Amino acid sequence: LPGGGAPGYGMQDPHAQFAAAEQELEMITDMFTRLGEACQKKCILQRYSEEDLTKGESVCLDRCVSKFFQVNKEVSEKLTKLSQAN
Amino acid sequence: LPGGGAPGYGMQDPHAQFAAAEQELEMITDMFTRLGEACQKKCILQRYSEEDLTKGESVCLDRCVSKFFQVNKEVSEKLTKLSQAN
Amino acid sequence: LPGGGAPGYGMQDPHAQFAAAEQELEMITDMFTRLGEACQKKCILQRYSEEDLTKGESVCLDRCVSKFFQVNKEVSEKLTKLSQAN
Amino acid sequence: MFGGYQPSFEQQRMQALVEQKQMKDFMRLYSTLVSRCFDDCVHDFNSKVLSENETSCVNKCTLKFMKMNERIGQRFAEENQKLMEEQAKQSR
Amino acid sequence: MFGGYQPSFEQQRMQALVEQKQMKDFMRLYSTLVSRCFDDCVHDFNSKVLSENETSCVNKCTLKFMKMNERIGQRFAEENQKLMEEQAKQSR
Amino acid sequence: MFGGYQPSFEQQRMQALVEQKQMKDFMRLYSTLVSRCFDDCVHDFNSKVLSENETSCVNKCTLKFMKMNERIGQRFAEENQKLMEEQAKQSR
Repeated sequence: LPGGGAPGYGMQDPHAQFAAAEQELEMITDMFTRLGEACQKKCILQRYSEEDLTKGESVCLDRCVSKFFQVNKEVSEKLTKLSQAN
Repeated sequence: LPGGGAPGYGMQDPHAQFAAAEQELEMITDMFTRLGEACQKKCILQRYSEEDLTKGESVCLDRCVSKFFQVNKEVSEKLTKLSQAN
Repeated sequence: LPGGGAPGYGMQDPHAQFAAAEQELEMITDMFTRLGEACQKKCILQRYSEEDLTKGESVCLDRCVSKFFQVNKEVSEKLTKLSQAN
Repeated sequence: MFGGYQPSFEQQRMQALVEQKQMKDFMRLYSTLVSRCFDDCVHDFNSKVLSENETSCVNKCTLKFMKMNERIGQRFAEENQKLMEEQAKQSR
Repeated sequence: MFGGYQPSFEQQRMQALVEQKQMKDFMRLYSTLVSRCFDDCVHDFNSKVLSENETSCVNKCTLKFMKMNERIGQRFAEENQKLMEEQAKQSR
Repeated sequence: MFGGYQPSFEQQRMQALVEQKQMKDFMRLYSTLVSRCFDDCVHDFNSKVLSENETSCVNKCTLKFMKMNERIGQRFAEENQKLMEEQAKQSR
């Protein structure tokens, strides 16, 4: 394991591979957590008068997730353009 | 180290053991951080007119910690019931 | 790697060295994140009517960073004094 | 991909990583849930014991939070799937 | 428990883990403290130097935060102890 | 410093650590940016598609955030540099 015939600590070796996979998982989780916080804030107003999601809350949550992904896409494209301009 | 006679990467091997211990520590720390934030918000109103905790703030903090643990217990029991129902 | 002639897991061995370096990076990053949140809150009021920072916002950000570091210094000195008093 | 390593060994390790991550996510979800329901349901510190109203609020809060989380999780998975398919198409 | 490993070696490693964690917790506490006292005490950006009032506020804020943290820490430890004893009783 | 290890090997490892950290920081920055611009620009859930106004707001928000971040980053680096020089002076 590290050392021996291993190629060092560049992106090729398994340690770096795991680190990269871990970071991608981390990224997705982080996004999911933030999306949850954002959509709860936007959609769950009358919080705990009942234990079920109301029809309105459910529809709002669905649209909220959809719009969150669109914002993600806009930001991603904008940053790509910025990095190409530099 | 991993390899040799080690049993792989299941919960039996030391790597997983450390990971589990680390996560438990992480969990307790996270709870403590959140409790601190919650109880500061609930109890420390007139913040920095003096450097000592007032009697009122101290009593409030004690009750706040107690109630936080009770909420923790309620949530934990509720989730256990839910997972058994499924 | 661990085992062999390595000196165990005290602060002398490379694992602990990396952990310490990682923590210092972590600390600086955490501070930077918090500073960013704090100064955005304090300085960026009229948020997105235009895409450039106004002159006022820019000056405010500069002073905000400066003051944040001063608060950091005050807190650090206070805690040092406290730990010496005990 | 992992020259010199047995795939099965690496796969085991990757799976352990995923399991650790899931456990960590669950714990994060759990502590978010506790602190949110505490924040929203407990306001009275004249007593050190939860009142009936507070307990009832915490229970509803827990259920509502889990249902919200489940619904968001489904939508998130769908949107993430779409996103990956688009990216796969673009990289061809 | 750790077949083939010397316990003392594993214990050392576990202890290093706990120490790292404590250092990390202290750092988190520290940066929370700095950002909170900054948030609550600094409101004027017509100057780049802390005023006397701001400095005094930061000092009180630091002391109050540490005292609050100590008190909560004690109660937390007590409640956590109770919880563990209950769980130990139930698992018997 | 690292008895028995080749410096170059350790340096490689340290560099990998720094690169991982940078990637992690960028990802944190990115998700902060997305959630902040979503929070500040999207308020209407009568439709599941971003309106033109919302899209325009998100674009300005992104640019403003990046500029703010760059400016804060410069000041942060300067102040951090000063701090390190002071600490180096004191430890002599």
